[in-house]
Amino acid sequence: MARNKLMSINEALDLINDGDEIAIGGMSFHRNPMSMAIAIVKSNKRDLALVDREPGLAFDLLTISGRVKRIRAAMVTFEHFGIAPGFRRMVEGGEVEFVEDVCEGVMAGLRAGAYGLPFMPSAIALDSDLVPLNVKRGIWKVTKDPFNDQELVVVKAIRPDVALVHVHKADERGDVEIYGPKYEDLLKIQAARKAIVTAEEIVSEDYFRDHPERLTIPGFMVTAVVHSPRGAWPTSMYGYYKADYEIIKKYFDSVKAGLSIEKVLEVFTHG
Amino acid sequence: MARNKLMSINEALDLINDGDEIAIGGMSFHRNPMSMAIAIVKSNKRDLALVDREPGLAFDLLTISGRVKRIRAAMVTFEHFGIAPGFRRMVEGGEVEFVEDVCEGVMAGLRAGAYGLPFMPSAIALDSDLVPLNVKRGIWKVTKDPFNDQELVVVKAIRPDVALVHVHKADERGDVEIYGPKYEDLLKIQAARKAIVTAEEIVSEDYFRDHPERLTIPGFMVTAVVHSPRGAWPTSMYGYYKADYEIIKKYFDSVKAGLSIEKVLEVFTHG
Amino acid sequence: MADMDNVIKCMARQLRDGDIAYTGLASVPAVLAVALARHWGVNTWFINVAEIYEPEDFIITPSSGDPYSLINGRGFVISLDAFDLARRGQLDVMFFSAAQVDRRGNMNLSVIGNYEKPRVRLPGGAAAAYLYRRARRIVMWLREHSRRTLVERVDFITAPGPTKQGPHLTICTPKAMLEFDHVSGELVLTGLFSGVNIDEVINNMAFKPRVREPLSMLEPVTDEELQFLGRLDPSGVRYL
Amino acid sequence: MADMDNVIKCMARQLRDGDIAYTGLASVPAVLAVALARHWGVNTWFINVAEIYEPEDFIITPSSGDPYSLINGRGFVISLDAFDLARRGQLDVMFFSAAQVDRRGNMNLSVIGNYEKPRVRLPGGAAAAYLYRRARRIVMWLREHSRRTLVERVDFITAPGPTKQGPHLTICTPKAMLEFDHVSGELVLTGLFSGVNIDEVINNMAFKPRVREPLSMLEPVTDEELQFLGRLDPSGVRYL
Repeated sequence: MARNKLMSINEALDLINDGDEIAIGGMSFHRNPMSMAIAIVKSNKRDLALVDREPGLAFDLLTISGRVKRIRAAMVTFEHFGIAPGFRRMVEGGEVEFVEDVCEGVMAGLRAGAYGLPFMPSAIALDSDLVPLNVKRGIWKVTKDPFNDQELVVVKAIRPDVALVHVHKADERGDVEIYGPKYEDLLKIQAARKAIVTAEEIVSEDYFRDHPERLTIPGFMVTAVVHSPRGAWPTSMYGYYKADYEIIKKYFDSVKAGLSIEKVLEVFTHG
Repeated sequence: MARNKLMSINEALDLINDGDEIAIGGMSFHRNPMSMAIAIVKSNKRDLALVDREPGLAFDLLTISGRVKRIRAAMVTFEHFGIAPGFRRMVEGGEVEFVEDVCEGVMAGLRAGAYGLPFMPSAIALDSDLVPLNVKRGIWKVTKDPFNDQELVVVKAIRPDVALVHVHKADERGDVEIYGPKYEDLLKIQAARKAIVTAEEIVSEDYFRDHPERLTIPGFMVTAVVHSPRGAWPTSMYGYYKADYEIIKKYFDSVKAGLSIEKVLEVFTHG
Repeated sequence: MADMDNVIKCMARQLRDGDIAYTGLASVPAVLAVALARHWGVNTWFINVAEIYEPEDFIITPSSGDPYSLINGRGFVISLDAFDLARRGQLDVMFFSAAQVDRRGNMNLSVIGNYEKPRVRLPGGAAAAYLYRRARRIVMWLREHSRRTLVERVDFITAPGPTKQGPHLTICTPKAMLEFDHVSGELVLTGLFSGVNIDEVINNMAFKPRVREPLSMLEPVTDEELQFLGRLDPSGVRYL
Repeated sequence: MADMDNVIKCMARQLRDGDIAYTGLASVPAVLAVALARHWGVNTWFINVAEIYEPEDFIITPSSGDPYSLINGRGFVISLDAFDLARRGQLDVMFFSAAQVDRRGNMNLSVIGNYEKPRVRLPGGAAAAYLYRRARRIVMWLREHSRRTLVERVDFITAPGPTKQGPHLTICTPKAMLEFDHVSGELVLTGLFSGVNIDEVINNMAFKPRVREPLSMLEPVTDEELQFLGRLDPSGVRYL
């Protein structure tokens, strides 16, 4: 019944404008939207901003692409490999602005954005040194609970222009199944003005009628569907494939060694 | 590994104290916790308060039980049968206090309760006549968005003492599956200090390991599990049985006719 | 053919391709309006209080929240998600009925008479105090076109009428169609069912609405449409 | 046997029957501590950033967020639910590490040096600015017991230390155990690994902690425990 949202990765790329704020799906080395991230790196987009809570490979790759001017996250780690290498290089070098948030702040901001509310109360500790910094940045405020006058931090709604999420299955209407861990991906899709999903499999009209309990995201929340088998690789896709830590380690070493973005991309083409 | 939470309906009843505020699961004539509601009617509990968004049969039955002094809801309807008969009789007669809320208020209050936040912003229309009433009752406040100074209604967290939810399957640890419509039942269970689930089926240890995608509520959120086959009857249990509208109509007519609670209960025993 | 079938057709006419529509409790006429529009080929997204997403077929029961009444859905979309969608400004159509609606479009689902000592305690407004303002378009049905339902001033404002910014409000009654006019801030008469006299419409309201010329002639339900509605609702819940 | 095995055992000792424990990213030692406590028969609930609820077994990879690393769970519990639980005051144990922790229990995961022009840009504190205060008990591990990590005043307060009201904070290092004392508002030395000299502990800290007598003797990991940890983490990610 609904409009066919199936498109190529280049058509989906056209939905992203210079200056857009982009929410990245997945977490750490898991279910990252790698195929879209690589497409953006190879595009001529400019002045992008990224937002995520605990981002990983896709976020770090975009950070060193030259297409991103600002990033916002609660922790940017390559876990037991070390601090995310592109993040460290670009932020220490002052080439990318880092808005240091906290899990509680990103979750609260995404909830407010997803729920169509202007802000969300939080339990952020008032005496963290991040409070004055993020109040100054205009994303947090210290205010009082109107019922008992106690001070608390409230977080302004995050409404990204675009969300990029890699999923297990989608139909051409945009109905989506994500199997297993979801992270904040549903909030990101709801909060964003446009949601681009890349899917391991495109399923027929009948799939969700036959398995209604598998619907994770209804089609009216989704702007574009791109068929992208192994689109999370080398990050993991639960139920389909594991993370390829050798490739991730190669990426880590290449960025740490200061290689150019073109050279770094070769890590993925020869994977 | 965890403590066995399986108990009889009478043991579960002991978890409810006089004066408790109870959140009722399900909606209208669907997945109501009927077996627990009937047990409470037959008990000697006193001064209970009920809260739900769009309650139905279980809520109305409790309202006429003489055990409830206050109810809070957004709409109390028997849908195409008419206004909920016990609600109308008890509220018009002044025997039960009715806190008239709205969907937006109950959802916001339950979200705040479930999220451990003191209050939640809302989109309640400022010029509804309900605003001054619920501000006076202390459950809403008119305040300003700290980011742009616009007025809005904020809702105080709802933290019921007990949530009663009927579910499809549970194991003795309290891990729960609800199939299909969920309403706000997850929020109710999270927001409540104690959660009592009645279950159509008790499943073995292995069930959720074999079907991890079927877990709706993890066991650490649940206080008690009661095996209660057909525990929602005569309301519907999606996937198991349909609503029995003849019995519901009999209930409606009995209450409208002013029958005693003992007579009304016979509707369910001879069903 | 009963009046409600015409009302349902008037409601169905308000739906357009691409709309995301939501129906609440005690709303069998709204479910049937969505079904009828889809039967005509209008391409809508349908979410509802029963939480069955995009049902393929319908078997009406006394509850519009009945998950067994909406057949073969594509999944479950909970009401929290639907309400969030509306708060983001993305819900196109919400259906309501009311015990009273007034000149300003204010609606009452709370009490008839005094709030503290009501003559009739109504069920409460459910989503109205929010969705009535936040959906893009409101389609309201009234079972009765009378001075009792179309009042000068509601006894209680459960939900305030639209503002100059929105939403669009259309009211379908057994006699006519009214719409909220964003310039005058009042309900205006915009349509009549064929065979209904304009004086009969206005004399049965407690306020005198302006008339937007030319009045559209509302088509009564056809035999085929009636048959369609009868197949979905053989026991006639829509007439209750 | 490396120092980290002892640290993991010290962490595991903090878990009790009935605890609900959560582990975050870059937290393989914390995952192994939960696994070790369960191996001893401690009956905990385990939720984690990988969102695999109550895994039956573990195969450590370089990511503690790896859903393939946590085997045969009973379902998926997302981090939002875990954080809500903590906000309600129901999360018993949260694990953290830090680049610096100071006398007052403040922790730093943001920068070494000046915030605007840092010498090292650290990854950020993730959940710390909230869970470090809202979990009931915090178990922290430090890979290094040194003047670099145990400082008089952190360069940046990513998360402030406990208050007199809570939470309980325990720090396990390769040499000793420190706990936050709610009366003095400072970290105190409460345990030593056998064979470690108290002066060696204190001389390797940038502040001089009070000592709570009698100091407990921390048991080093046994061969059997080491074998258990080695089976779960054969490539030694815990040592990275």
